[in-house]
Amino acid sequence: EEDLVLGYMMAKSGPYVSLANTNEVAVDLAVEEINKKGGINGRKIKVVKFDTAGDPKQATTALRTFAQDAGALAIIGPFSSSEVRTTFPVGEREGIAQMSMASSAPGLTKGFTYGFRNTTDEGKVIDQVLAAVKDKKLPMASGAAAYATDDVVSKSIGTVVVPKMFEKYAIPSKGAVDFQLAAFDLSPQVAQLKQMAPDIVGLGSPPEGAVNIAKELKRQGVSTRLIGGTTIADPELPRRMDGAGETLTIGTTFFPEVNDRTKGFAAEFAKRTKAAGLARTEPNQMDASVYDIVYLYAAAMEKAGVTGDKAKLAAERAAIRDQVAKLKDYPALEGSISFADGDAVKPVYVLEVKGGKWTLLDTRMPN
Amino acid sequence: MLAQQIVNGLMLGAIYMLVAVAFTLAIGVLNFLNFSLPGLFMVGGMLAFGLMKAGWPFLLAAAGALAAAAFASLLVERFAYRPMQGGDPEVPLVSSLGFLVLLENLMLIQYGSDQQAFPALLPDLNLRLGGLVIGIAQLISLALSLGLVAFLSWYLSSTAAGRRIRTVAENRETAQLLGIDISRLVPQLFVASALLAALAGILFAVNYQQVSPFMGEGVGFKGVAAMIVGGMGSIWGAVLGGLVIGLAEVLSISLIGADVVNISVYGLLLLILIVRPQGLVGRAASREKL
Amino acid sequence: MSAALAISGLSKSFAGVRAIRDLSFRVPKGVTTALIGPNGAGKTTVFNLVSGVYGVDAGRIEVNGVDVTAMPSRKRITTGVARSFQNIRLMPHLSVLENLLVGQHVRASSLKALLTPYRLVPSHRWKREARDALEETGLGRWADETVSTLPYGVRKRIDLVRATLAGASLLMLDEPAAGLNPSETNALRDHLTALMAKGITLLVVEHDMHFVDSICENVVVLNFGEKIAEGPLSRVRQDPKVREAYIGTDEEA
Amino acid sequence: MALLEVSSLSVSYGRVAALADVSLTVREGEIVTVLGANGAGKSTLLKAILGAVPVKGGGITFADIDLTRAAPHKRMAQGLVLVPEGRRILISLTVEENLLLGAHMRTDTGAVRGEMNAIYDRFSNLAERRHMPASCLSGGEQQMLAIGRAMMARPRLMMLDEPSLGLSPLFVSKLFDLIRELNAGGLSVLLVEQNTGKALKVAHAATVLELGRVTMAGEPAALAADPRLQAAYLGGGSAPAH
Amino acid sequence: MSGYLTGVLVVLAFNVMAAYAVYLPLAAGQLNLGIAGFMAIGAYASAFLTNEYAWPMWVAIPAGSGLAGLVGLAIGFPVLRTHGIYFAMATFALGQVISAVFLNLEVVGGAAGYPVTDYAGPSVVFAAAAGVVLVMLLLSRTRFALYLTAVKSDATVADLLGVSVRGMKVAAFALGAMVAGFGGGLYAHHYSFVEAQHFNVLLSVFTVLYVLFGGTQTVWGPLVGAAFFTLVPELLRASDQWRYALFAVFIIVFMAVRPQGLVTTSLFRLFRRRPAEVSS
Ligand SMILES: Nc1ncnc2c1ncn2[C@@H]1O[C@H](COP(=O)(O)OP(=O)(O)OP(=O)(O)O)[C@@H](O)[C@H]1O
Ligand SMILES: Nc1ncnc2c1ncn2[C@@H]1O[C@H](COP(=O)(O)OP(=O)(O)OP(=O)(O)O)[C@@H](O)[C@H]1O
Ligand SMILES: [Mg+2]
Ligand SMILES: [Mg+2]
Repeated sequence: EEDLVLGYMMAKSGPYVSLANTNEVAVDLAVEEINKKGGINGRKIKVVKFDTAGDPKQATTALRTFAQDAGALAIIGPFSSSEVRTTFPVGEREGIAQMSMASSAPGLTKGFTYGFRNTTDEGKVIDQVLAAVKDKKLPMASGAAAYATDDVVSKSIGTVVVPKMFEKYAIPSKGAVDFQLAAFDLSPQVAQLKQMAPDIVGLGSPPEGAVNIAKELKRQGVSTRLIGGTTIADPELPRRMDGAGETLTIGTTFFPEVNDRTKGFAAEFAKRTKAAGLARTEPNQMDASVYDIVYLYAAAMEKAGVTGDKAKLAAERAAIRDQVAKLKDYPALEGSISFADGDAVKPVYVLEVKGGKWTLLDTRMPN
Repeated sequence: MLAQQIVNGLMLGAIYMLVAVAFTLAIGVLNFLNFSLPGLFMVGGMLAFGLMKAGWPFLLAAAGALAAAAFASLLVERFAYRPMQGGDPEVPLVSSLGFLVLLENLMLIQYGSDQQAFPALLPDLNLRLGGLVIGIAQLISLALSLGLVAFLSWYLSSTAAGRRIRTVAENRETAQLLGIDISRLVPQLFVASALLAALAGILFAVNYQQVSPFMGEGVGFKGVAAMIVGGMGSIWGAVLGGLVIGLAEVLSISLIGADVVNISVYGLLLLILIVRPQGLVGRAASREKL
Repeated sequence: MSAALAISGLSKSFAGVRAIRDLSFRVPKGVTTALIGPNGAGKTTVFNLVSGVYGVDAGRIEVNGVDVTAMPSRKRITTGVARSFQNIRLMPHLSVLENLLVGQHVRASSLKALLTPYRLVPSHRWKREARDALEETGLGRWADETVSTLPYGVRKRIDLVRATLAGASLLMLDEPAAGLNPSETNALRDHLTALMAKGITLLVVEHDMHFVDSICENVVVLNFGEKIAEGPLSRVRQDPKVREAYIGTDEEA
Repeated sequence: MALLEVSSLSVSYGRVAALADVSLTVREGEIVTVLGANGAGKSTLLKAILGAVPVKGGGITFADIDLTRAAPHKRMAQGLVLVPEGRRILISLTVEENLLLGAHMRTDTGAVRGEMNAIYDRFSNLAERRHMPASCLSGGEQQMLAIGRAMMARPRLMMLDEPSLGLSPLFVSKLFDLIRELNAGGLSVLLVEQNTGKALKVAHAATVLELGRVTMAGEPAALAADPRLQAAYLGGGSAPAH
Repeated sequence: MSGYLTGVLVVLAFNVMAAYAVYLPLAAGQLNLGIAGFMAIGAYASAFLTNEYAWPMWVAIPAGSGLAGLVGLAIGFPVLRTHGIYFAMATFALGQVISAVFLNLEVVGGAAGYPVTDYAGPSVVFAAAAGVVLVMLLLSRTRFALYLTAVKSDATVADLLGVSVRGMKVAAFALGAMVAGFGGGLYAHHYSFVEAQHFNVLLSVFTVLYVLFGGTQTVWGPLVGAAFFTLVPELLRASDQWRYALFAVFIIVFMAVRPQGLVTTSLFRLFRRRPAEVSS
């Protein structure tokens, strides 16, 4: 009796470790749940893991290991956009599906039949954030953009997404400032924003940039609403901003307070991360995403009638791919998930920082 | 607006300046490109943070962080510097980088890889002059840095101890033949440069209210750049270099944009080196006498 | 016949100190010449000017009839002048043999010579030549040693052999006998005599007067950068100016 | 009274034995000279006495204190000083700073100044260049600086490693006069010289090293007359084969 | 060969090429801390040629390498006015500038990176790396290599002996840049994607680290160093979060014991000498 093998590329060391090192707990949880209920087609799921350290080269090695040595049926991950760019072509040649939990740069799945992402394009997210701000009649008479220039996703938010959305919502733009990912001193940028005095600032940045800019805004006495996408969706962000960043508004694909299932997941996750001695015990969107990826693959494997038989490996890999592409309204932890052009379509939760905590402003479905 | 940016640039430069002086002590005197210094910078900030989190008051936490950095530096001396004597000058680079990786990973294991918020010590205490915002904390650190640097410069050029240090810098073996107690002098220097770097790390944490295990890398490289721009081995050169780099960085961000900041800062460094290979205040190496 | 070395009107100052003042002298081909004078008189400086370590302030230097005054230091060895160094300057990380191979460079400077993997050829022409030169001077057993640990006297001789391997017709030796004991000095004398027999012209800076006496036909005496006497040693050493500035009254010198 | 007592000293560099079982005594107020061919181990002996190379066996006693394992600076504090082979002046420091460095262990700054001026009087070449970097000195001038620097330490025993190297004949005479003069003032001297004749003339005792071992020792006059020494070091015979 | 082994050996092959790019100028005493910049030139240029002009890979990659070499040559002359640590810093700055330029160059994707269509499989990578090693081995047996060491040891004397110090330095620097560009071009075509962020300081610094760790005295040092740095972290995979900390301790201890690097000339002497001593 063969197990159904899934490969899992983790970024447990390297630059993404703080975002990614809890993912493993979520994957293990999902696998345990499925196996407890009898597995898939009467067989257990088994996950083989490989730490890529967020490095494209190691991710490629991981992929080769899974495809050629481990007999994996499909692959969870990789984590980052850079890894996706190098492993998707190899996965296409090897004929094995991959599904990334974090990479949200535009157009990464284009041209690949085996490449999937359980992430939402930042353009769609920010669209919903602005829609929510408008619905709630919050001030948005003028806008500006602030973004990190040396990060693909951040830069495309700052230079493409935000201007387009400002146009869509008829918000006059006062200009843009940019900074480097590693910048710690944002005083020059904030000095410029202070002069522009916009109602909202569209932010393209990872959490660190958001923290730094929020703090500097507070120091220089500038009040404006920062809005952003999933790149800033860190459960710990309000605490990390240490009193700054009130009214920061973002879109994300996971919020633990949505329903009983999410609350249950958060509770179990907290228990397990604490037991593992991890620093963060609150699940982030990647944790939820990777948890759902296991379920999405399980659903596809079930539909494809996968047996794990080594002789039929190539055919079953292709079948899994075909079934993932066809998934519609799958009831996942994050909400209802469908796939379009390799990317997941799922709800966007609009969150706002209030009183030093994330609060749910709105739940929306991208169109 | 421009005035504000110049103030911002100088404040940033003050941080680079201290790191640059720490590097100057290491390379100018010991001929040792000590890449553990960015790590010690980080230890200063990170450990001060960690100890405060554990409930220590700031001054005690800072002292603890300085002591830890000094101790780590003694290990660097023992394991990275001492065994490499007489070899190529590049060689100690390897193990000092090893120390950087080690320190970073130790902190990472202890506190996670996230950037952490350093508590504001003087919350919102800013000097407002016209439209100008000047942080008191930054002003204090600028004054402190300049004072320290002035003292060091006097010490090296005008005291017998300074002469001994310069002797070790030129030739360790000769220094030994002249009866200079290298086994004490060199560790003292390591401690001094570690204290400078760690102090810079603490000031950084206080000024920018953030720490992370990787906070040393960017600042460290800029610190080396500042030392080189100024002219190696010259303490006042390091000061000048730090301010130049800080200003270049801030002004190019505000005048052109952050995507060119590396091009302009490092382009400037490259240009200075090509035009004046010995740095701004460094003396040109004359052709040696045979 | 043109001189091996002709110097005229040479001057050089360092930071205001005039190290060489309007110096002129000739080293005819085949005439072993000594350049002597008190410490700091400018002897090494003359060597440095001829080999191009420093540029001249004024004057003219000719080697084998070629004006080298403005020639880059690297090219001067091609005109047939090589030198040794007062503070021995061997390449410490190279073996003795490799030091000598570098010394052959002027004669092996084509692109082909540069890129031939000679070390794969067990007995390559250049290697053989260098080994032979070592054997001749009794240094054969040191050939593969790294230079930095060798005794002073050995390094001194390697420095000399390296200079000869450049194939130069004029050799400038800066205190070749310094630090050698009398018997080693004798060996050196034999070595130099052999070189002279091969038609190589020597210009020697040396403080050991017995040594100078035994090999040099002509002596140029410097003091404060100026020539104060010239001629055979027997005559020059009677010159009161020379006695006062250089030899002293101690008859042993 | 024995000021320096070296007994059965052995030193090796890796597998190469540089000194084997070398014994030597310098009495208070005495000049002792060590002779030997290149590579005989003379410099190694002086460095070992100073503590700059580790000893493998044997002992070193100075002024009745066992210094076999002491660090160089400890030995110098007892009154030992070395004028090292190859001068080893510090070229990035000025001439004056080099001299001051010689006195770096002393606290009597007033006396140091005076002695420095005395050295300038003796070596006028140095006086003219006192504020220039030492790199600009000629070979002989560097040698003067090295000797001057050692004098600044005001030692009890001065070890000189080929001090006449590169000095003009006139200056060599002055150097030996200086050694005699310092000796007359109470300084003990351990002298390594290639200028064998002159060395034997000033010395009270002499030792000959060959391949790291003592082969002859005794009265200088007796040694000078010894035919073996005549052959090897006084230019009396032909070169020994290497 | 297993997929894992292939993956690891490919990484090793790239590290070896990078290591020799650093080694060449280092043999002449020049620490190039900007090697990643030259890799980026080779990577982007060759990818551009295959993507936009449909050049075959085996022409485009050497062309990229040549371009990197030319840039090295052009930059080498002014930059080589500096010495020692100044030179290292100048090359460091150069690497930063080059990668920042690519980060802002929209024709090759800017910050989004640049996907590459043509693919060079593992066997091509292995063959290329072996070729580089072979050329280096041959080169190390020539006078050119000897002069590099001479220039490093004593540039003044090398000059007086007629060696063109400047020429040797520039040649070593440009050749190193060529090797880097070659590795970069291959990298682009193997991993099918280039992004400027990959060619950062840490890449340069770590490459220097392999080389120094392996030892610069012999031509084998870079090879051994690269192998060590590629393989040991793989062996430490099991130790999880302590992986890099342990690795760092390892480096420190190793260097304290063998400061001249793993492979030294004396090591070779030891091997060569033994049989002779036995026979005599
Ligand atoms: N590069 C330099 N910078 C400054 N002064 C110099 C330089 N080179 C030589 N001098 C000075 O020029 C004078 C002559 O020096 P040089 O080395 O030629 O003397 P020398 O005759 O070789 O003496 P010695 O016999 O002691 O070696 C010395 O006083 C020295 O201080
Ligand atoms: N650092 C070293 N490493 C290895 N061997 C050394 C080292 N220093 C000296 N030796 C060896 O030790 C022996 C003694 O050398 P030493 O320098 O003491 O001789 P010396 O009598 O002073 O000779 P010279 O008259 O040439 O100065 C020589 O064979 C030399 O090669
Ligand atoms: Mg001279
Ligand atoms: Mg000696």
